[in-house]
Amino acid sequence: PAAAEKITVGALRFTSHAASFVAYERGYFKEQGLDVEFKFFQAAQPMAVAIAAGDVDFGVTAISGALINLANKGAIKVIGGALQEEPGIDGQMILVSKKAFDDGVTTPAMLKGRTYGITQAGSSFQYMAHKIAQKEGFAGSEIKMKPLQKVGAIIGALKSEQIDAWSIVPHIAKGLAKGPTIEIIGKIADYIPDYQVTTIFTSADNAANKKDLVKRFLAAFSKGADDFNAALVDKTAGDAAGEDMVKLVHKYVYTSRPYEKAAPSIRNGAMRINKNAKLNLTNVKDQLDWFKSEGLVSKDISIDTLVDASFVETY
Amino acid sequence: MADTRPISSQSQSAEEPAKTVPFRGGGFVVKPLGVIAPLVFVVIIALWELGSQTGFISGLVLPSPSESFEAFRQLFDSGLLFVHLSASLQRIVIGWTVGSTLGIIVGLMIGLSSVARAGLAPLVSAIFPIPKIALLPLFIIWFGIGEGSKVATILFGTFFPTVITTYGGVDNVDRNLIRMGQSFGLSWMSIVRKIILPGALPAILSGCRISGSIAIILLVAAEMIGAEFGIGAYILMAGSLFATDQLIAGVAILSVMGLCFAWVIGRAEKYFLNWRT
Amino acid sequence: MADTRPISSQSQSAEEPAKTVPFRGGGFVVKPLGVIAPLVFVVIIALWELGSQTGFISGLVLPSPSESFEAFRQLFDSGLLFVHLSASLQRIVIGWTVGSTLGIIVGLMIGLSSVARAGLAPLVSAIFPIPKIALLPLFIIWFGIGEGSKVATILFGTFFPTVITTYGGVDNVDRNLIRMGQSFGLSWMSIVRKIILPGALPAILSGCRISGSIAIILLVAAEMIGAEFGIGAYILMAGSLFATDQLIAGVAILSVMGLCFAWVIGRAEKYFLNWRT
Amino acid sequence: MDLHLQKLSHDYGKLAVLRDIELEVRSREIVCIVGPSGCGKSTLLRLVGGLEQPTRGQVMQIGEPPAGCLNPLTYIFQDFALLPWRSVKGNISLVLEDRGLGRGEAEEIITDVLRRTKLSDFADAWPRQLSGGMKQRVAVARALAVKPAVMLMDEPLSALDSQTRELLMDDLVELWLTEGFTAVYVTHNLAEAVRLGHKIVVLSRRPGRVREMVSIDIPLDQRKNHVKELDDKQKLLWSMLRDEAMAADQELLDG
Amino acid sequence: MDLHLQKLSHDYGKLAVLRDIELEVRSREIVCIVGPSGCGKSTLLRLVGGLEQPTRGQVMQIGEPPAGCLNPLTYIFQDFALLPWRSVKGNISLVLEDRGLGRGEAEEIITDVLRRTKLSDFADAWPRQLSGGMKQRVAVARALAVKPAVMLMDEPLSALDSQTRELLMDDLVELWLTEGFTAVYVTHNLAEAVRLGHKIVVLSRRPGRVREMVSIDIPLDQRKNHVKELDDKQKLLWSMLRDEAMAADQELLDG
Ligand SMILES: Nc1ncnc2c1ncn2[C@@H]1O[C@H](COP(=O)(O)OP(=O)(O)OP(=O)(O)O)[C@@H](O)[C@H]1O
Ligand SMILES: Nc1ncnc2c1ncn2[C@@H]1O[C@H](COP(=O)(O)OP(=O)(O)OP(=O)(O)O)[C@@H](O)[C@H]1O
Ligand SMILES: [Mg+2]
Ligand SMILES: [Mg+2]
Repeated sequence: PAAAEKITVGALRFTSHAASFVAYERGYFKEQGLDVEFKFFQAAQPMAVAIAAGDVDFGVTAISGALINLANKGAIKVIGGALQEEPGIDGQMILVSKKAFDDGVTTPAMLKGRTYGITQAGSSFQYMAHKIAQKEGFAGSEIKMKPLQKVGAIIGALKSEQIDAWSIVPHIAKGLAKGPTIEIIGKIADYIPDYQVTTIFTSADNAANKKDLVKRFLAAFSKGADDFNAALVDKTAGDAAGEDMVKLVHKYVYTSRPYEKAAPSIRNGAMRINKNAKLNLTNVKDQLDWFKSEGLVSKDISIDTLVDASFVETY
Repeated sequence: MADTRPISSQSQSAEEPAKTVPFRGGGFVVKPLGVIAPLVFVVIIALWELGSQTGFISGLVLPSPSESFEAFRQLFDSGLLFVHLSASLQRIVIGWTVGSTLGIIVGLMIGLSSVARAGLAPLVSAIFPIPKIALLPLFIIWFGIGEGSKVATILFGTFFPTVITTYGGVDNVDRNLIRMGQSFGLSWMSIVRKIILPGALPAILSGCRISGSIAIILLVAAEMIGAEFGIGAYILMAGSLFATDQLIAGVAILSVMGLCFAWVIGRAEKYFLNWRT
Repeated sequence: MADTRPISSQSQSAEEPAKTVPFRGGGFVVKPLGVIAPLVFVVIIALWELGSQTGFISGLVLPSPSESFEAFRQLFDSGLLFVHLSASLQRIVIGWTVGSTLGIIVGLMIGLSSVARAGLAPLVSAIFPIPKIALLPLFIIWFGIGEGSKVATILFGTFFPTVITTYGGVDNVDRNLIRMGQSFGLSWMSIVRKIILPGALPAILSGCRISGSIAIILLVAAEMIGAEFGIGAYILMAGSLFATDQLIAGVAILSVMGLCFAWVIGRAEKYFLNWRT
Repeated sequence: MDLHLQKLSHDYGKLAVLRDIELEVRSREIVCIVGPSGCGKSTLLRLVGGLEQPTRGQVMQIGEPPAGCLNPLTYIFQDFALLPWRSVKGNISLVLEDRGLGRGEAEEIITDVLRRTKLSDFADAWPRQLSGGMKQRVAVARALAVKPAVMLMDEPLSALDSQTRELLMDDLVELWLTEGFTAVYVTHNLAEAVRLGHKIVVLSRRPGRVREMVSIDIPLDQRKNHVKELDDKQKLLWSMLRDEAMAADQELLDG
Repeated sequence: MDLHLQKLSHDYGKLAVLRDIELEVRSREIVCIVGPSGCGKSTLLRLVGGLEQPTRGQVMQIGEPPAGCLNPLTYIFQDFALLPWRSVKGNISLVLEDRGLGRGEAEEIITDVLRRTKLSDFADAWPRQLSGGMKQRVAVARALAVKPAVMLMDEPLSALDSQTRELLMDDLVELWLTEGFTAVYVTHNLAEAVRLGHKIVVLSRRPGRVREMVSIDIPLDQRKNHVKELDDKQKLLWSMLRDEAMAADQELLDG
């Protein structure tokens, strides 16, 4: 085969980005003739900008206002789905402070009139809160959003009982609920079935002009995802494979902690990564509509501006 | 040896070249040239607009000034501008005033007392470099998610540079003048107030220029914590939505705040330091 | 009127109270007291540990020093400490050096030339207050996601305060000394190098203290952009995982960096400013 | 109030500056100090004024300062030590503040000392706008303002032209006659010394020791009528100093 | 090199300082300037040295400076203007750098001028460690180092004791005899003026005008033998200045 094509993949050091790590470590990218170099970011937004600027080719992140606006500027396209909420598998959880819990907020239905931690207006946290309100039958604006920018800051605020509620990925939620000050009162999956948490995206240029490259990337990525799902989500591959997988992921995530400490967090954080990068277009549309209804993005952005559905199966 | 005092015959003949003594003084004094500053801004903005219009500057991340101005107009029309501005100004004014005042006091202590210097100066060196952003979670615990933590962020940010410039200024006060004060039996307090403080004032004002800018910078960090309104919150929002026109509009508001602040300090310098050449 | 010059009989009688003239000079000179600084740190850390142990300080957000030290030890054992440190140090050293040097040059220009002051000083006032974090997207576009944007963040952060302190220092140089230089026909360059620069040096060094701390603070912002290694990246990672022990360990590394930097500046002050009392 | 300097010695690091100065300054006495440049005269004044601590020996103060005196031991600095950020008036009012004087009283004192030093026109000028002599006069005015019991004057008239100096000397004589202050007066001008001094102390070159002490018994207000005697004294002093200088030169040649 | 001051006038803002100064300074001539404090003597020197621009009139420089002279018009400042961050030696080497002198040559000049001002022991001292007179000697040494064609001296010996002053004056006479420099010499000491001046200019009180010009024809190296004549000149000058001062006092009383 011809010399491997060099591409750059943006990543955050989270378990949710594990599919790329697996594909890299197990040579699936090589198989597709891709010479991958990772670029690590500390936040999703700079990664999106880097892709728009052409410094990075592929990335995985949640649908955010920034992503939609960048897509609207013709810079990027969503090409597939990654992390997926799924009933039966631990997904994002709804947390409340002990004080609120004692105060009667024992189910998500009681969140009406309570404060809710989010990173930013327009972040996925606000989307989740609004979906809870919608299903429980009150207006989203009746949950008081507190933008706190950083997950760490929200945790601090929740622990010190300055906000009442929050929702977060399972391994963090479980870790927090072990302490005396935080209670779990529900699951996001109950409110947003098939929530497409993260998506795969690339520059609009790649999507339009290097379709072959995109396909090869997705193929390798999916193979990594399959391994990951089998080892840690469905646990069909056996304990040894699970162990191997955790070790592999530990090369990238929680690197500064010893293996024994990192392993439980990695295991708890495992959520399904869609097979064949299938994309839940229905949910993505719902998310886009929500952004529009909140006035966070322009009303005339169509789903086609955001998503290029030609690469993967959508539903 | 005979005296060789010049007599007229020895004096230079009339044909000798005569020229005026060249002027070599002057200079090294900076005079205000009012026109240049606005010109510079106009030129920069015009070039930027031109660049955007011709596509030389990609609209991807840097919108044209006119787009940003449009975003600003929308903000203005929505009536939110003044809500944002007043929220931010209040935080800055309180945070900066308290931070600078404490900074000057601690700076004076470090500048005046060996014990305070030995104990506090290393603490300042150790705490100043800690990024406020990293400490946000702690700030929330300590100061809550209300105005407290926002003001505290700005306060901490302005405190440290003020301490450093103040004690630098105190160190630089002419010790002879202090001895003079002592020889006239001035009290310690008088010496500090009338000799050391005015002597350190140029450095303190220059420190205020810095701390003022830092206070404005920290608005964004401060308003990360549960702020609904404020220029910083507006910028954060624009940033997270990647609405670059709003982002630039917000940043421009910060710039204008910085210019106003610099103007005030400039006035203060004119007023307090008019004894200098 | 007759002279009333004292003669022995008029002089004070032996019973008059005699005392030594009170010493009123001295003071206002700060001497190094080496022991206090380490003591202060030890006491603070001990109190903190005690507070954590007794539960007075909740482990909620502030872990105990021993936990943090444990996290540090893990970092050390993993061998990543030096990877992080060397990555960060390189960025800081380059960014700070270039930023300060440019800052001193521009500060001198603003301090020396009316045109430069009129044109550049307002620009500095306008650009300094713009938060680097808000500009990260632009930095990515301009400088890419490699070392360029990281160094540029630090460079910009240190440039502006240095400019301000430098021109403040230049303004404060005694104009008489400059006239002296001119009267001896020193070249413009010599006057700047030998009179203005040394005269502004105390202010410049005090500015370096500030810009150094700011450089360390900005590590975190700089390493938001595609940084794999670096103390800032480590802290960000810890923050996003809410690993407070690692967070504090990272912050402590920054503190130590700040202390080392302050020590270096202290040495430089001793060396360059030993002509002061 | 008398001063008694007892075996005063001072060193700056390894540099021996003063050695065993033994001197009595009686109340209402003007003691002039002359000596070669760098021999320690200013240092001696600083020791007497309590601005520096002697390496050995001590300065005793015997008796209480008279009432109404705001700052018993007042220094006129050789380098003027004016605050550049205060006007002429402000530099004088500096030493009057915190003394419980009424505003009117302080104002009066300032006007008076400015008039006496012929600076009334420059009350609002900044120090940088003054000539050398005018700065020195501000320093003198400031010292006069606190009605000192003992004045420690470090070449207080050196930057003044002869006629201004003459006038200020007359002023000092007048002041001494009416108020009878005590003074330690460092000068390089032997004419000044014989004109004002009750006692003239000649210091040797560094390290400064008391080389000679000359008393002049002519009352201050009659000295103008005794030009001849004073001239003789001046010549005597001059020859002593000359010897000292020559000895120093010799030393240089030998060493 | 001659200097010709033509109808020189200067104002600081509204303050008239100098008026219509007309003066010729011939090559190898020492012109002494005396006048009351604040009359504009330092200002006049600054104008001559090109450090300030006259409001009206001009200073002409006729002829070229002699070869080997590093800084034709050299100023000795009344307030010394030493760089506090350079040692005594460093303050002198400051004015020798950038002149293309070899290191050895500069070193030689520095050693020489320090010896002549008796500062050899203090080559490495900081200015703050010097006595007033020593600072003044550093300023003199620095000026001598550049071998000036015209020296503009603003009370260069005022802070010195009489014998050091005497020695430095002898030194100046010697220097003048061997090298024949030109000088404008501001002084308050009439004895200095009659000792060194070929011409003595008496300025009136502010605004300074040339009130009188006195020439002394006795060659410099013979003045010690003409004590009587010089004494008379000095008395003459003194009476002129006295008149000026009395007129000023009168004005004050009237106005
Ligand atoms: N920079 C300045 N700004 C305003 N006025 C000044 C300035 N420099 C000097 N003057 C004024 O000009 C006048 C003359 O000053 P100058 O220094 O020339 O006097 P001088 O003859 O040298 O006096 P002295 O013998 O006391 O040194 C003084 O009244 C002084 O107040
Ligand atoms: N702060 C200091 N540190 C070190 N040495 C000093 C200090 N102050 C003065 N000296 C030295 O002490 C000696 C005496 O200085 P002092 O100022 O007392 O002399 P002086 O008699 O007043 O001379 P002058 O007549 O020139 O003013 C000088 O040799 C000087 O170098
Ligand atoms: Mg002295
Ligand atoms: Mg003068």
